[in-house]
Formats: sequence, structure tokens, C-alpha cells
Amino acid sequence: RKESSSGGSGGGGGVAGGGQNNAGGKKVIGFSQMEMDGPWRIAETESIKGEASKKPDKYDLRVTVAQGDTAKQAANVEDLVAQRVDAIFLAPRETVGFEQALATAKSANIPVILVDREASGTAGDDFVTVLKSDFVKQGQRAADWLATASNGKANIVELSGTSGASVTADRGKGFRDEIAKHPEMKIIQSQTGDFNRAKARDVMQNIIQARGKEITAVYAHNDEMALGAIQALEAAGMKPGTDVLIISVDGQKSALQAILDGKMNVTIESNPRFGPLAFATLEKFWAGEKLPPIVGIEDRLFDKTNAAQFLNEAY
Amino acid sequence: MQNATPANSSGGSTAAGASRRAGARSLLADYGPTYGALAALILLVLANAVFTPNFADVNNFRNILLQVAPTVLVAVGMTLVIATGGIDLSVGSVMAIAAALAATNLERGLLPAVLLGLAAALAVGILNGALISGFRIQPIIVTLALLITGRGVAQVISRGGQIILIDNQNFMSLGKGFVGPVPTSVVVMLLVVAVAIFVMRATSFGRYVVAVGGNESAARLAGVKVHRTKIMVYALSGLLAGMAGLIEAAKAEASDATKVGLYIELDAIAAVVVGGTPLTGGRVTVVGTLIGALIMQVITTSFNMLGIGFAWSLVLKAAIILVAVYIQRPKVA
Amino acid sequence: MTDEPVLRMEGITKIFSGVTALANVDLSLARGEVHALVGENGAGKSTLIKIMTGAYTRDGGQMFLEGRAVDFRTPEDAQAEGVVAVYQEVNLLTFRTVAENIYLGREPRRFGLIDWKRMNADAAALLKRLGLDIDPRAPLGSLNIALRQMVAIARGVSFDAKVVVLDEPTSSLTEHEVQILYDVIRRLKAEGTAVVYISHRFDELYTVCDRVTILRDGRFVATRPLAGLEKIDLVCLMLGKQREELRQGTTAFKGATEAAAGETPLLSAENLKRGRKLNDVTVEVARGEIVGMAGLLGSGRTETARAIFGADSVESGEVRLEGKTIRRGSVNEAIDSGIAFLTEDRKAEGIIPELSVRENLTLAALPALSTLGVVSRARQAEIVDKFMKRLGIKAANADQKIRELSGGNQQKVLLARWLCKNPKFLILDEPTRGIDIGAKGEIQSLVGELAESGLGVLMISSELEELVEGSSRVVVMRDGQRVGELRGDDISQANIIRAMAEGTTGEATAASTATAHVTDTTPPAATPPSVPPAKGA
Amino acid sequence: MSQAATTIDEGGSAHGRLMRARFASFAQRQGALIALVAVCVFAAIRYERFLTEENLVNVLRQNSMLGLVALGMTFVILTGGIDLSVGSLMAVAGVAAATLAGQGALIAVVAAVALTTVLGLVNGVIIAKARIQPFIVTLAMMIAARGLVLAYTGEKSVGIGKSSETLTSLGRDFVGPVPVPVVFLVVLFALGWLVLNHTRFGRHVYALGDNDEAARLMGLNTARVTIGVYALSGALAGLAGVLDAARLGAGRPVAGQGDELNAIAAVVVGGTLLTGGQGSVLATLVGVLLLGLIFNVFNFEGWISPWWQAVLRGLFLLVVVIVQNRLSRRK
Ligand SMILES: Nc1ncnc2c1ncn2[C@@H]1O[C@H](COP(=O)(O)OP(=O)(O)OP(=O)(O)O)[C@@H](O)[C@H]1O
Ligand SMILES: Nc1ncnc2c1ncn2[C@@H]1O[C@H](COP(=O)(O)OP(=O)(O)OP(=O)(O)O)[C@@H](O)[C@H]1O
Ligand SMILES: [Mg+2]
Ligand SMILES: [Mg+2]
Repeated sequence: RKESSSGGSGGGGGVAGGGQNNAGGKKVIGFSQMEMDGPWRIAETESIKGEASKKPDKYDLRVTVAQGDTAKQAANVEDLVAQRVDAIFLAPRETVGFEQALATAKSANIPVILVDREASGTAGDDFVTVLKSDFVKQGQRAADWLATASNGKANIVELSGTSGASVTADRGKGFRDEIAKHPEMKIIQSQTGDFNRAKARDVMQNIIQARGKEITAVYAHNDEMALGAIQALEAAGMKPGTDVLIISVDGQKSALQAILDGKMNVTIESNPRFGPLAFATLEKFWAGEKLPPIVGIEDRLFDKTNAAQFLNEAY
Repeated sequence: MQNATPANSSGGSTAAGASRRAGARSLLADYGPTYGALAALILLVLANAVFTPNFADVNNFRNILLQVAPTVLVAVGMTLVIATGGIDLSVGSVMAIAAALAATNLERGLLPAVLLGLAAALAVGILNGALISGFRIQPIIVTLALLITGRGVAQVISRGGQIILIDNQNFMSLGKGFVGPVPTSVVVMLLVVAVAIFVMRATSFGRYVVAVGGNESAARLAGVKVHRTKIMVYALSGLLAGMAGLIEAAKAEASDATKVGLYIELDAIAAVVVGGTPLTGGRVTVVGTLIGALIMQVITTSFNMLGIGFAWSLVLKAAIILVAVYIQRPKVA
Repeated sequence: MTDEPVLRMEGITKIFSGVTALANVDLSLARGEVHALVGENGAGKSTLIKIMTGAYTRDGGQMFLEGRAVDFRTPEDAQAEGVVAVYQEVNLLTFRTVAENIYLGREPRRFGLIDWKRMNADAAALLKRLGLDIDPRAPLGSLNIALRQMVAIARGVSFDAKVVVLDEPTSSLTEHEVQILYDVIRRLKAEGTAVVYISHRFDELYTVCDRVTILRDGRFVATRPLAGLEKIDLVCLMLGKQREELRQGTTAFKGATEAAAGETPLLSAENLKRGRKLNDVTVEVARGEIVGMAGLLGSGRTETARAIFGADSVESGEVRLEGKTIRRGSVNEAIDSGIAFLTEDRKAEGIIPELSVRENLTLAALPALSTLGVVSRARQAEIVDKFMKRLGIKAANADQKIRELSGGNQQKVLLARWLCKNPKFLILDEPTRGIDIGAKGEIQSLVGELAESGLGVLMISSELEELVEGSSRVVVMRDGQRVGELRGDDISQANIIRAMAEGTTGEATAASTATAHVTDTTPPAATPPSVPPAKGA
Repeated sequence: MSQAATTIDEGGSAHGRLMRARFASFAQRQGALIALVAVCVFAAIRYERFLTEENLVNVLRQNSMLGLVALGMTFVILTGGIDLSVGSLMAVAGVAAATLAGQGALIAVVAAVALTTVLGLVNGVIIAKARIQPFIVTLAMMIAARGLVLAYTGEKSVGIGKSSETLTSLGRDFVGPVPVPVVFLVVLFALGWLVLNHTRFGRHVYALGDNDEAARLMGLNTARVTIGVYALSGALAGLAGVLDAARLGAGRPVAGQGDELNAIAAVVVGGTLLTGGQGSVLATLVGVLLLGLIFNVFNFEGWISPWWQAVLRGLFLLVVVIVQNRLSRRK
């Protein structure tokens, strides 16, 4: 893998966005991924890798993974800057924590495009733009769906994501803000399931023990936990999907399957396939196009009506 | 042939008499449960029975056992390791390796998949033991290295960190099946605990474990095969972690290489020390470990049932660990 | 000297988890006296001085320093008041230098930082004054046990203390170093320091001590001036016996039998070699024979024993038991073929402290006591009972932790660990070190009995009486080499000392098998060549 | 005369052993140093931009927090103890500093460090007075402190905000060409070296790890030393947490997770024995940089999947420790 050493590094100080590191016309692109646990993150990384490998003569992608640690990820960005890559895709672990890393990139004239989450700073200045998956909105949509399906009356168990993660906070907030509009919708119990099926199953089991038939809906911050909750409900002799409505976020294949099996009601897509959008945005930037501060990615909603249709393309 | 010098006769008879009297007591004192931990468990259960609605319920007790099973399996192995004065941080990663291997090989049939998972777990355990005993490197470092490496290996096996779904009914029965009214994994857990108690109480291997933990060079000079004993405990720890990994996967109907067994080493160590096996080695109580694990599980369960945040259960667990160990610490002059 | 004692302890009581180690013990130390503290193993001597120096807290009684009631909570307190101890086990810091060990806690400082130069110079001066040629900057761990003990003593005397306690200081010292110690004690005495001297060696007590306090089973028996107290009476006081009850002779051996000539030896170890520590050592022991092994400290006796037992790997040489060769460096094979080894370091290599007497006693015999790995409790209990009785092991019961036993009783348990396996050949390395006279006699007569019933014994000992009275032959070691052998009437303390010192055993061995080694041996002055010239001692 | 001869012999062999011991401890330090140099040479040849000032400063700054934690850990490990709570204490300090940022940088820093010093002190007091094993006490502290900081923050990061630039500058600014955290790192390691080798406290740290019972019987106030090292470890973890928060502009309740193991690994890789009594702070610095450089190399490569990175990292740790061990056992 000789090509990975950055050839012709001193390629002259280009203007912002200009390639300083074009080894034989190739652009070196750094991707800073926050972590790689779970299908969603893997799908996201694969999407970006896949897009880069479509044009092997044009892009040379370097992926760094931060093991879910903001400090580590900030360091990774700095490492990419030190290598003088031509552009950075940053999937930040959380909003705060990247001011300095972004400043470093800026001073080295390396454009940064934020992927899937925001980081504090100004688009067009601290970074190019955000390709956003709106986690708060995902929570809202889940709540909306539930409000309609339950006629604004539900006793909800919330299985939240890993403590301290910003998605956990966002998906919780969006959901709560929305159900606050419906006085008869209550979160009767909320507990972390660590985005983990097995853990969620155990937690759900205990909550069922405590609340039993009171529970009319489960909102899980991701599909894996929803699947764990379904197992717990079935083990307790309850009928997920009918007795208890199951709503979650992600749209992974096994969740669509569960919807088809009637055990789950709906999952809000959190589209991980940022690859095409990211590169297209970068090209636009290099072409000098004006970019909006936020480029949204489309999140679909999967339920009984469309699950079969998208099953095969789901990750 | 005067065999008795003056001082001889006096001491002998008292010793012999007393030795018989204390025979039964020793069963409990040396290898049995520690009453402090047992009392704490009973207290916790009673308090919950009163204050936590629906806690005192057969179903709930079954759930508690079901949930604690993987931790207990790992903790039993950890108990043996700790009794030799070692520690095994790699157990969580070993669980992930076993789960991943079994899950990715289920199409070859149940038995090959399960055996493959367990064999890999055993192999990692043996590797731990061989490195620790052969190269004489501190257990905490060897097993830390395998904790890091092992997790990576499990993810590689899982086709790059994918969640591997399981749809083999027979395999899943390990996590969901019942033997009579008792869940299969609980039966496995109880069997393992029973065998471990028997091994530690009644076999020479059990004594070698504590002898090695108590004074390694003395044990060696008394003919104890120290290397073999150490390799055995790490191998057992690996094997039991492997079993726990399979049960976790069967329960979740999926193997998630990044999540299976994450941080379980800390739960297991906590269970062991709360149960009364000191980290210095040389003493052991398997029943204590079971009790320790149950204490931790009851806290988790009741906090889940009461809807108290996970953060607070951490604080309570920390307090329990400290208090339990404080009560059971050896008396010093 | 008759005025207020420097230190007075009254009615001291100490209870260890229900067991009374000391009950109502008095001790009074006059200025400038050397006060012996004697008693059987487990009588409470070490416990008493640990209370005196704040290492243990007392459960009852009072203590007065120069008439003032004191209560030391830690050794630090005691040191600050001038009460200093050199404890029984060599207890220093092996990775730290000699100077650091001596001045730990009192390091000289300049501008708040340690003044290393001065510390090393002070230490060098102190060591020189004590006649010790030790580099103060050497890590303690690079010294042998004897020198470490001397460093501990040097530390003890460097305090200018009012009371200095020496708990079995000589148990691992050479004769030369013992003489240095005597000089030190005399100097302390002259300076008005009170010295407490604990030892199981009566000769030493009579050489340096003025008065003696006797303890028995944790109780105060008497304090007497040593002058005029006959040894035999002292023993009687220790054991709580009448004079007539005691047998004569210093050891309990009955005179050993010599092996029949021409018989193939039970054990033969030939040409063992291990670096500089063992050089071509050959030992043979016949059935029923007790072969003594003499030598100065560090002469390679323990090394020989460990090599025979397979505890250390050797470069070359062969060990055969009953003609069958034993694989080198395999403890297990040695044990399986019937060799047993009682180590000299009880604490580090003998006991498993947290395990009970029962488990310690049967540890080596477990394979025989178990079927398919399962231990038979009944057979275990039977053996434990039998040997606790036979050896007179004093313990609350078989389930008491061995660490709670006194040194002598621990030693008996360890001996029983091997005896219950019915070994063919037994190596005893300092079997009676640090053991009281009662237990010593018991162990000695037991060894004699065992030999009579056919066991071959190799007995390493620094106590010449023990070797002289117990052995049928004595092999003498020096500098990792076998330098001679004495047999029959030639075995005498004088001859052994001569052999250890000069490497020749005279005409006694002229015809024996060992002659070859003896005559090959280079004269002592030439060994080892790399050593710098001696500093006068 | 024969006795005199033995004494000489001891003296002579003692001297020989002294030399060998010195060589062994040198080789021990060298083990990690050699590996460090090897990794640097490898990287310098392979990656053109490796030896740039920017990259080297990056590596130093990225590892300065872990370095401070490992410095405290070195003191603890030298006494034969272990401190598992440092990661959680980093989070406590970071969150405390971020929360107090409005009160002024000085107050925020001092209060945060004081808080973790007290928590370290609590560790030390329990270990020394209740005589519970350090592993267990600090494990409990690790769990409890994490729980408290998660509960306090509601599991969300606390932003420091633009108004407290003095605080964030601690993590971001430079003194000349050197980032502030690196200045802290260098100064504190130098101080650590001085304390360990030239003060009573430092020597007593070694004494305690060498043989605690002996140290006690020799009249050392072992409790004071024990409490001292855990308080120090708490303080340094706290400072690391503050710098981390300053650099990232937020106090994170999940900061430092797993850093206790990283710090222990760094100390051990440096060549300090976990049994205590032997080792040095400079060795620890080498260990920190060595383990930190691996990540830098992975980032330069940019194609190794995280799982393979984990495999390689673990193996590397193992190999260094094995080599280290072989070298040090040649004595
Ligand atoms: N830490 C302890 N815990 C329990 N019992 C103890 C402890 N230390 C000493 N003992 C008991 O106290 C008694 C006195 O022991 P001590 O060590 O003082 O005897 P000693 O006279 O010094 O014997 P020796 O000559 O063998 O050194 C013994 O019965 C011993 O078993
Ligand atoms: N624990 C030890 N650490 C370092 N060196 C040792 C140790 N034990 C023995 N030695 C050294 O090994 C050599 C041979 O010692 P060995 O123990 O065989 O002598 P010995 O005749 O049995 O003396 P002792 O009376 O001490 O048992 C000596 O140079 C001695 O200093
Ligand atoms: Mg004693
Ligand atoms: Mg010896």
C-alpha cells in the first residue's frame, strides 16, 4: 500500500478548496468516523468508501475511526490535517468538542464537510456545510406517528441509547417535545438500553415485570433495541405490534422484516448512505458553487405499507 | 526409641480433638458462602419485595436468574482465576468471539457451530494462561491485550462488525428454551456453579488453585503443577466466557460483535469480590460469587423496575462493592 | 543502673481473633543491660516486642518509657521515642540501596531535597564502623541474606536509641558476623542502651546477655540474672518441666547408624553443576542413613538440595534414586520417585498461609488421596489426625490457618507434609532453624526414628551439634564445591570447622570415595579469583 | 580467616550483582525506548509528513492528557497499587470546570482539580485506613464517579462557551511553538522525576511498593504515603480532565472512559513493574508516546479497519511487554 504515503505533499499553497495534495491528480480525502459499532455506522462508512472507490483514479480515501471518543476523534482530524489531505468528511461524535480541530483544518485550507451530525461553528466559515440527518426530527416523527396511531393516548416505555451520546439526547428530545402536545401520552418509564439488543431485552423484561399491561407503546432509539423489546414482550406473553405499539428509528433490514411479520409497527429511517451526497457536495464546493448551510438527507418512514418494497435495499 | 519428648504429648491430643469438631464448620468457612454477602442479598430482596411493586413474583425471580446467567458463568471462571492471584480482563471479548464464530457457522449445523465457538474461547483462555505462566507477564496486561485484540477478532469474524442474525431454533433454545419451568440458560448456570463448587471443595485441582494463589513457590515445591494449574484456570475462564457468549447470542437471536460482553469483566470482578473471594488469591468461594452476581443483578433489575436512572444504580453498586469488601476483609492486628 | 528502668511493660495482653497470644506479661529493661527473651516457638516473644515497638496494638496492660506512660500506635511513634527493633524475618526493601534502607524515613536533606552524597557517606561510615564491607549504593537485593540481616542491624543501631530489640538476629549469620554483632551489642551497652535479645541459641545468650525473661504459652514465667542460672534450669523454665524430666545431651539424636558397605546407595547425585554456585558436587546416601551436610552460609548446600530435588535446573549431572535416573529440573518426577524436600525458608517456600493446617499438611499427598481427582475427605482427616498427634502439632484444630501457628509448629506441619507421603529419601534444609528447644528435640528424634525404618536423609544444618550427633557421615561444602567428607569417629565439631575452613578433611577421608574431590580442590586462598583483597575484619 | 574470605566473596559478588542490576534496569527502560525509536524511524521513512513539526506537536498534544494520567498512575503503581478511577475523575473534573467556567478560569480549574484531588484522597484514605485493596476501592470510585457525573449532567456534555476563552486557551493555545497541554506535560513530568528521586516522599513511594510491611515496621507512615499518591493521581487526572475539556470546549460526562487501562498499559509498557517498587516516570513518558504513536501510524495508513487496528494494537502491546519482560529478566 505505497500509495497511502502522501506523495508530492508540497504541491504549492492553493486557495481554500484548491487541492494541495494532488498526487497524480488524485485527491486525498480523509473521513473521520466516530465509531464503527452497529450496522448503521458500518453502512455509512461503506457508503462513503463505495463512492470513493467508484472513481479510484480520482479519490484516495483515508478512514480514521475514533472508538466513540470525542477527544480521540478531534485528534484524528488533526492527524488528517497534518497529512495535508485535500478534504475531510467529519462524522462528529457530538456537537461540542471540534472547535479547535475545525480551526486547524481551516488554517490549513482544508475544507471540512460535516456528515450526519452537526458540530458547533458556522457553516461556510468553520466548515463547508452539514449533511444532516436530523435526529431531533426523527424523534418527532416517531411521536407524530404514535400520536396518530394511538389517538393521542399512550403509556410509553422509552428505551434510550447509550448514555452521553448526542443521538440519545436528540431522539429523546424530539420525541418528548412532540408528545408534550398530547396530554394523554405519557412516558411511563425510560431506561437506557445502550443501543444494544440484549441489554434492551433485559431492561424491557424488568419494566414489563413492573408495569405489565399498562404499557401500550415502546419507543426505542434504534431498531436493535426495538428488536430486543419485542423479544421481551413475546416472552411475557404480550403481542408486540398489536397489544403494544413498537416504534423505533433506523430502518435496518431486520426491523423491516419485523414490520412485515407484524411484530413492529414503524421505523423512522435514519439514512446512513451519505456517500453519494458527500462526494457530490464536495464536487460542488470545488466547482465553486454556493452551498446552503444544511444539506438534508432524506429520511423515509417504513411501515406495513412499504416495508416489503424496501426490504432488499435496507442495510 | 522414646518417641515422646516432654512437650510432645500435651499438644497432640487437643489438636486431634478439635480438628474433628471443626470439620463441618470448615466447609463453610473455607469454601462456602460469606454470610455478609448472603445477608446483603436477602436484605436487598426483602426491601424490594416491600418497596418495588411486582418484585416478589416467581416470574421476576426467573427473569433475574435468566439475566444474571451469563455474568455468573463468566464470574465463576473469574473466581478461579482470581483464586490463583490472577485476573482475566479478556472475558468480554472472548464472549464476542464465541458468539461471532457460532453465529457465522450455524449453517454448518448446530453442533459444529457451538463447538467451534467454545473451542475458540478455550483457545483464547489457553493462550492467556500460556502467556501468563510461560512468559510470566502480569495477568492484567496479558488479558488487557487480549481484550483489545479479541474484540477486533470478533468483529473481523462478524464480516466486519456486522450483526449476525440467528435463526436456528435449536440454538436459540439455549437462550429461550425451558427445562421444565426453568430456562435452559439458568439450568446451565446452576450446573456450572454446582460443578465449580464440587471442584473447589472436593478435588485436588481445587486445592491446587488456592495453593498456587496462596504461595506459588511453596506450591511448586510441594509438587503442584503450577503452570498446568494456571493454564487450566484461564482455559476454564475462557471456556465459561465462551458459554456465556453463546447464551447471550441465543438470547438476542443475534451476535453483535461490538456489544456482546462489553464491560462484563467489571461485573464479573465485582461479583467475585462482593462474594468474598479476595483479589490477592489463595481463598475462594464460588457460592459467594453467585451471591455477589445476584446482588448486582437485583440492583439492576429493581432500578429498571422503579425507573431510576442507570447512573444511580452505578453509585449504589459501587457502595455495595466497598461495603461488602470492607465487611469481609481479613482481620489484621 | 538500679534506678528507674528505661522501659517497663506491665500486664501486657494480646488476643488474636480469640486466641490469647500474650496474657499479663511483664518486662523491665534497665539502662545498659542486654536482656534475653526466651521461650518456645509461639511463646509470644515476637508478639511482645511488636507491641513494644508499636507494630501491634496491645489489648491490655501498660507501658512506661523512663517512668512515663507511653502508647505507641505505630513503629514510627516508637522510633521517635528511641525504641527501635530489628524484627525476626529480614524485613527490608530489596530494590532500594543499602543506604536508603538504613536511613529510610530519616534521609538527610538539603533545601528540601535528599542529600544523596551525605546519606551514602554516612552509611559508608556506619558500615565501616561495624566492620562490614558493603557498598552503601548497592541495592539490598544484591546482598545475601546474612548481609541483609547485618544491614538491618546497622539500621537498628544507627538510631542512637534508648532501646534496641534484636529478634533472632543470628539465625542466618555466619560466626564472623555473629562476632561483629557481639561487638555492636557491647558498644550499645556501654553507651547505656538497653538491648532486648531474642534467640534460641543458648550459647549466644550466655555470651552477651545479663538477664533473661522467660515466656511460656504467652505467659510470663520469670526474669532472672543469667549469671548463675544453669542452662538446664533455663530449659526447665521454658518448658515448664522439672530438671529430672529432661534428657541429657544437646540434641535428641541417638547416634546414627552407618550404612553397610558395598550396598548400592539409595540416592546418588553425581557431578551436579550449576554456574558458579554448584561445581561438580557428588552426594550419595544409603537407605537408613542420615548424611549431614556442613558448610558456611552460601557454600552451596541449599543449591545442592534444590538441584537434587529438581527445583532448579542444573547444567549437568545426574540424580538417581534406587538406580533410576530422575529427569533433571523436574520437581514432580523427584517427588513421584520418593524424594521429599523440607525447605529452609518456611515463609517463602513452605507454607500456604491462607490454607488450613489440614490442606497444608496434605498438599503433596493429594494425588494419592484422590481418585479421579476427587479427594477423599475421610482419608485426608485420618492422615491429618495421625500426623498432628505423632508430631505434636499445636493448633486450635486442623482447620486453623497455618499462618496463625508459631514457626515451630509450621515447621512440623511441613515435615508432616512430606512424611505422610512415605518418602524414600528426605532432604532437610535447616530443619530446626528458629525452632525452640522442645520442638527441636521432637523433630530430631523423629528424623532418627525415620532413618531407622529405612529412610535416607540428607540433613543440611548450620548447627554443628546437630550434625555431629545426628549424622553417620558429614559432607562438607565450600564455594559450591564438595570439599570433604567425615565419617565415624572423625565427625566432630572441630573437624567439621576445619574442613569448612580449609577444604581438607585430613586422613579421615583418605580412603573414602570422596577423596578425588578433596584432593582436586584448590587451596582456599585462591578461590574465587575475581574477588578483591580482604579488608581486615 | 575463612570467615574473612566469605565476607570478601559476598562483597565481590554483591558488586557484580549491582552492575548487573543496573544493566538490567537500563535494558528495561531501553526496551520501550528501542521500540519507540523503531516506530519513529519506520514512520519517518514511510510517511513524508510524519516528521513535520505539526505532526509531532499533534502527537504530543493528543497524548498529553493521557500522559498526565499515566504520571499519577506511575506513582500509584510504584507503591504497588492501582488506580482505576482516573478515567471517571477526568470526566468529573472536565464537567466541573465547564460548569464553573462562568466564574472565571482560575476558579474553574482550581475547583475542578481540588474536587478530584479530594476524590483521590478518599480513595487513599479508604485504602490506607480500611485496608481494602486499591483495585476494589478505585473500581468502586470509577463506577460511582461515572454514575454521579452522568446523573449530574443528565448524560449530556456541558459546553464551555465562547465567553470563557481563558479556560479553553489552556487546551488550545501555544507557548511559543509548544501547545499549553504539552507544557503542562513536560513541566509535570520533570517535577514528577524530581519528587520521585530527590524527595523523601518519592523515596517512600518506592519503599512502600518494595515491601509495605517492612516499610511500616521501619517506621514509615505508610498511610500518609498511600493517601498522598492517590491524591496526586486524582489531582493529575483532574488536570487532564480540565485540559481535555478546555481543548474540546466541553466537559463530557463520558470523558476518559477506558483511559485507566490505557494509562496502566502505558506505565507497564514503559517498564514499571505492576508489583511496585521499581520503575520511573521517564519510562512512563516513553510508554505513553509509544502507545500514542500507533494511532498516529494507523491514521497515516488510513485504510486499516478499526477491528484490525484493535487486533494490531493488542498484539503490539503484548509484544512490547514480552520483549520488555525478556530483557529485564536477563539479570
Ligand atoms: N498475626 C497473627 N494472627 C494470629 N495469631 C498470631 C499472629 N501472630 C502471632 N500469633 C500467635 O501468637 C502466638 C505467639 O507468636 P509469636 O510469633 O510471638 O511467637 P514467638 O515466641 O516469637 O515464636 P518463634 O520463636 O517461633 O518466633 C502464637 O501462638 C502465634 O500463633
Ligand atoms: N534468595 C537468594 N537471593 C540471592 N542469592 C541467594 C539467595 N539464596 C542463596 N543465594 C546465593 O546462592 C549461593 C549459594 O547459596 P545456598 O543457599 O545454596 O547456600 P547454603 O550453603 O545453603 O547457605 P544457607 O545457609 O544460606 O542456606 C550463595 O552465593 C548465596 O548468596
Ligand atoms: Mg518470633
Ligand atoms: Mg541454605
